[in-house]
Amino acid sequence: MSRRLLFLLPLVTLALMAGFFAWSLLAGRDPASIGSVLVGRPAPRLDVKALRDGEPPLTDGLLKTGKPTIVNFFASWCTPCLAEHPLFARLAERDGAVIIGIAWKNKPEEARAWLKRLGDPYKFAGADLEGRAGLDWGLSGVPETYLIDGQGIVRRHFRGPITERDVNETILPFLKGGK
Amino acid sequence: MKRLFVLVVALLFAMPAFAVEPSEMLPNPALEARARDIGRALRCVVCQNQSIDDSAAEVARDMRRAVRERLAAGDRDEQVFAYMVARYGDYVLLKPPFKAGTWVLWLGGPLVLVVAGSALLFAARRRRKIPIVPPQPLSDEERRRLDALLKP
Amino acid sequence: MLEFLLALLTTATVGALLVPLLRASARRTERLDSALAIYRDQLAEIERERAAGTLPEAEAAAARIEVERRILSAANTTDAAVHADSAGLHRFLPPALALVIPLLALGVYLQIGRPGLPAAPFSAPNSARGPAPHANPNEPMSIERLLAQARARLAEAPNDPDALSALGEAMVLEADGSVTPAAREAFDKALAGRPDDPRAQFYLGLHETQSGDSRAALARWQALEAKSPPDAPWLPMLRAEIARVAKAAGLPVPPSAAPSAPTGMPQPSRDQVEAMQNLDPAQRQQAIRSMVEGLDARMKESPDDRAGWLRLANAWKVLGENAKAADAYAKADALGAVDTRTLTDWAEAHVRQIAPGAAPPPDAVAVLQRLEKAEPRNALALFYLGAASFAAGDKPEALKRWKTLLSLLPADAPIRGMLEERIKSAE
Amino acid sequence: MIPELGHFSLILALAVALVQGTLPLLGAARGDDRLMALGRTAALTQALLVIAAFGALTQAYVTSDFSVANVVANSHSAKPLIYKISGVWGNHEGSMLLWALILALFGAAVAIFGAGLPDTLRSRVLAIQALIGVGFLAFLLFTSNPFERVSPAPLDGNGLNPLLQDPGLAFHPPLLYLGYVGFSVTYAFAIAALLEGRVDAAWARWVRPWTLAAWCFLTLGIALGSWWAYYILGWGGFWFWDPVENASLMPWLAGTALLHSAIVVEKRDALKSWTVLLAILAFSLSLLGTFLVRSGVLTSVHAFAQDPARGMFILAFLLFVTGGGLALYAWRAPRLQGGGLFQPVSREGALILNNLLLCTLAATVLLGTLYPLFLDLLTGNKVSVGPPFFNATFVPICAPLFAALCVGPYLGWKRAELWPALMHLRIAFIAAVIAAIVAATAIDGRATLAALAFGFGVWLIAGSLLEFAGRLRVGRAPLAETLRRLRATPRSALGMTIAHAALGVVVLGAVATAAWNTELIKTMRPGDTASFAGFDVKLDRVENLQGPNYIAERATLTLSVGGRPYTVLMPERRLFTVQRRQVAETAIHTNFLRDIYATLGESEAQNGWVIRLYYNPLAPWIWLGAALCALGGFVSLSDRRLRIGAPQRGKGRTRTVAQPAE
Repeated sequence: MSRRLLFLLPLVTLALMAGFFAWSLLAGRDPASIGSVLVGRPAPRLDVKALRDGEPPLTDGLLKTGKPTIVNFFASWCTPCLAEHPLFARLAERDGAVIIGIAWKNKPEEARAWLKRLGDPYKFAGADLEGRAGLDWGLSGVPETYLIDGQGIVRRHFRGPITERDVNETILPFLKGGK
Repeated sequence: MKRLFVLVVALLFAMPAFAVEPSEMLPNPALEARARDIGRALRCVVCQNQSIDDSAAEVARDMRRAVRERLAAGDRDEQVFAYMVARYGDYVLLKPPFKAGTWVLWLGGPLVLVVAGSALLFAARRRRKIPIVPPQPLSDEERRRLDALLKP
Repeated sequence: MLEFLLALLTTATVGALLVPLLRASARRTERLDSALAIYRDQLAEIERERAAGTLPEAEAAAARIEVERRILSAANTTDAAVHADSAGLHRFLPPALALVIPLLALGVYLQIGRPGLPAAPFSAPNSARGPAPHANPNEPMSIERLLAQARARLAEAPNDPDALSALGEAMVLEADGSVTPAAREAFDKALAGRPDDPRAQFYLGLHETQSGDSRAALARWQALEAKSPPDAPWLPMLRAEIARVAKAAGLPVPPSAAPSAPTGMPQPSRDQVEAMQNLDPAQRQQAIRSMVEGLDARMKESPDDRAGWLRLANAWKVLGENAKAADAYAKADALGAVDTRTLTDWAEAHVRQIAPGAAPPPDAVAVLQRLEKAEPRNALALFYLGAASFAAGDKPEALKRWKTLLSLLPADAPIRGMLEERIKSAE
Repeated sequence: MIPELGHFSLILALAVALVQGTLPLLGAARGDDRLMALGRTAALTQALLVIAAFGALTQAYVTSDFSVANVVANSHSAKPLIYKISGVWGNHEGSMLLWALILALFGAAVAIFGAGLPDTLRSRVLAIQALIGVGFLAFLLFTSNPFERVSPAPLDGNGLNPLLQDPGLAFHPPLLYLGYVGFSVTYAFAIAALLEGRVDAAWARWVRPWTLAAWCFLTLGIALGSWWAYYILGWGGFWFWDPVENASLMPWLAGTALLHSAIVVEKRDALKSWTVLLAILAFSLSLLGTFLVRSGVLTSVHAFAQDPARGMFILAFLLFVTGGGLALYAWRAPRLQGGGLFQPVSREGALILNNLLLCTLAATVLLGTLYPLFLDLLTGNKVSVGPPFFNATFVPICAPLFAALCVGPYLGWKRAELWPALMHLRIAFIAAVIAAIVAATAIDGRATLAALAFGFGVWLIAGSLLEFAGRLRVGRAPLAETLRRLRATPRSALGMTIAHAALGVVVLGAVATAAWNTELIKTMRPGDTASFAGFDVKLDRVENLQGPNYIAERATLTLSVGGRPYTVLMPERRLFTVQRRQVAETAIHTNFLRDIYATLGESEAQNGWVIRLYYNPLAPWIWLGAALCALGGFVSLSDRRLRIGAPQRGKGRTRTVAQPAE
């Protein structure tokens, strides 16, 4: 009997593996997504120069205001950033969201020109020319967006551009509930 | 759609396939050698299975610079790895740490070897008791049949 | 030709399959024969090795016996093979195969194949192709030029809705498809002047979907769609956009925007449309152009398709290929006289080719005259037919037309001054 | 019209495959000669039809027929002809068509060369092959149709990934697929054997050439892929433990194990059910590789055509083939009677050890490749499994494998003594120890593991050659005797020696390149000099070039030794205009003992260009060794014994009558 079971072993292994594969395919899992270890933890250090002339540098204080904050890394050379930009414009204009924009590896004058042309939804804008802040935030590229609650804890993280669905299903409830 | 954009991001980075640049290298050869070794063990987070040492991505460059800054500041290798793990998670380590979630990964291969090997040894010990005798010669009847079969 | 070759291929295939079935009997290789050949060789090999001295005598003997026992056991387990050449099956099988294979193959092929579609091997047109055709985007579509043109027009008429829309569109193209605040302002102003301006409506809808309000965008676009004439050149694109946005937002796709049943004309497939969304403006222009060229090629094969010619004519006109457009209108007209509205477009295609100050050529005159007949007070017809009469030396006729036109023009019309000057010179 | 003919041929091939997959099976079960004969005809017909389809697609590529969607997506009129042709399989649809083509060609090969096979076995093998073909053809036609058309045709195509515009691409996939698909024949033989309930020495002999051929092609395919990565990716690495590479390594390991275990079946009538299992696994792992690459379950630099619908189809197919095979195995294999007895220390025992280690290696690779996926699904944790992991787990298991490899051939069948075998190898052992010590002291001084591995390489070469020399009694018998013995030696023995020694060559190349390479990364301006690995390097100039579909910068580097010019290297950096992608074109100077490898990097503002130079000792040996390894396989394949088996005809019928079953 045990000998027969031994002959079944390959089949059982295959069934297990196939189950995983089917699960993986049906779950719509994106193998390229790498998540973020920051979610649930206090937001990393924030210390970047201001993008706009004459403004003070951006510091940690901006993240612990008791109000939910959105931190968005962008760059003028990034096409997906262009796609998500109108959504931030709307969040700032219509929903009064506090959005901190950080231009990542982007010449400040180029970022400023880009914002001038497309509209500037950022309450605070920083310039991370060297990508140091990006590294602290575990950034892998732009755009990436972090939702930070009033206590300065990172609650959500989006790698890649946010979409209309993200806005309606995640960001707006977050802004209202603060969670 | 989202996937498409991620792809676009990936393509943006897939441009020139060059890695460590001379400008980022440390003047101290011993430190630089350590940096290269660490770089080879850290994964570029936007590439597929490339170490930051091999990758031309912007992030990989930042990470290489950070590694060198930490080393220059006197960090030990483990501290540099911890610095990266704090930002990007275990995902950045090309050699996963041995812990609860990965012991199957680390021990799976050796386990196969040990279990199958000992099963085989066990079977062999049992078999050793059966003496290997030279095969019995064919009987006359068998020989006749064989000749009939082999006759061209 | 294709039909013949398909039939030939099918026949050959079925024929090949029937050969062994129709043969009286097949030669047969028994398992034991095959196995014996192997075992004989194994015995021979043992013998060779023994002779070469690589195999000790005792081991050779033992190995020999092992092989011999294998032979005996192989002979013992030979299949008690029933040689059931069942006649019933073989009567029925050849006709069944001859029927099923062609039916199956043709059935599948007609579902997924495109038998009518000719091959389109690349042949370098005009030979002068650079190494990178995409690198030189269509000259007339350069964004800077579009912007400059629109600004120039606005300098003359600051509230011209058409120019405002054109400016907005150019700004959108400049921003890689994003509707910028400045562009939005232009479109809003255009709508203030002309509430139904299709371009402004389209791009404002695009802005709405880009800023996360797909519902509003769809409402706007569907209203635009309802108001558009059925042969409006922007309709296919608009419908494709409606479908795309509705799908992306998880809203039901309105029936009009769902991929329409074949109307005898090639519609861009959804994949093509989606693929086009991903192109940059210059590439998109190129793609649109190549689609139109494809339609052109298709029309040469089915020259009796009047609706097709009209669509092609509109497409060429939108692309600024006026000569080609005029030609296509003429083809459509030959299949059935066109209506007044189309006649206007046709005439426009003609007169846009005319150099300023020159007289319209005869084919343009013919169209203009038909237009004038249908619409005696049509400005286009009055102006250019006047010019034609003037060139032909018939000054009174020219003056009559131009004066009629002058009386019809509003006091602030930009061409008024030029017209008055011409009248003066004719007098 | 030609694309439509190709399309129709493919559909007809599917219909023929359906016939071939059913009727011969019925024929074999009922003993119906004509239905069994149908299998051969159908296999040939199917092959011709798929050849026609493949030819039609190639024609569409060559003439740049942009009414074919696949051509539009992957070709461009300005592409050089060779890459138009290789572009046929440089994309998902086309490469699947190549799969189907090779599958059909293998079917035809069984029909043609399988003359010596019993009718029942051959028709079952052909039918199972055809059923696999049905799956592939249906996959092609219904999810990945290469003959999809576009109307109206666009003006020009989108080009081909510049990384793939390379001679390496022209041969790497076809060879790899010849290997993958070759195992389908082995699989079909295993399933047929399970259906018949009979696995014996004759069966093992019939399968052997097919396994060997598939293995040789797979070896060459992997080697070519590794070589391609070495020179195109631009930093001198040759193996990256990328999922796609792993996907080809797993069937190779299983195939290697199969090759060895089949010998036991052939010679000793033992290990039957294990061999059948390996035959099923070798092909299943090939399919698994295809699934992993194309479903998007894992991402990889190579992964193309990621589409969940296709993924589900391949998964279902994988389940059907592997699951069906393994279920049949679970049901029928326990009935296979084991054959000859043997002691643990014996040739059989050595081959079992070989199988155990090879399968452990395959399991390690499989686990490492899939573990990130499993962990992510189960816990949401993301981990990476990369080269350092595999170096830490895979390499140690290779050590006992290499150690035992030289000993095995000295052991006799059934029962043997270990000590005399080891004594035969003492010279090899001494050579290996010396090599390791020399490597550790002279070259390295610190990386003792590399030195040890180097010693293993020498051990493999010396041990294999020593065994062959002993077989010929070189130096212990007159030359005439040695020559006579050489002539009498079966080709398979010669092939084994070549393949085993070649493995040593690969090990030496890999160890030396990985452990003892030197590099120079420097920003240089024209006229600048540097010294590197004993050479004086001078950057003469950097010039702009115009290629057929790219523009390039080309550097001219002169290497000289002691003032005398040695060689000129001209690395390029190409910008492909259609795709706007940059590709490094490396320049390699090789003398078969080492490579000097140069790439041209970015220009750094005013400072000049980044020049990278690598000195890779013994690097060419990696691929030379792999090619030798495959050569060993081909030599073994040319053994006359593998060609016999055509029995005398016409007596079968009478004999069955004369010899009723007892």
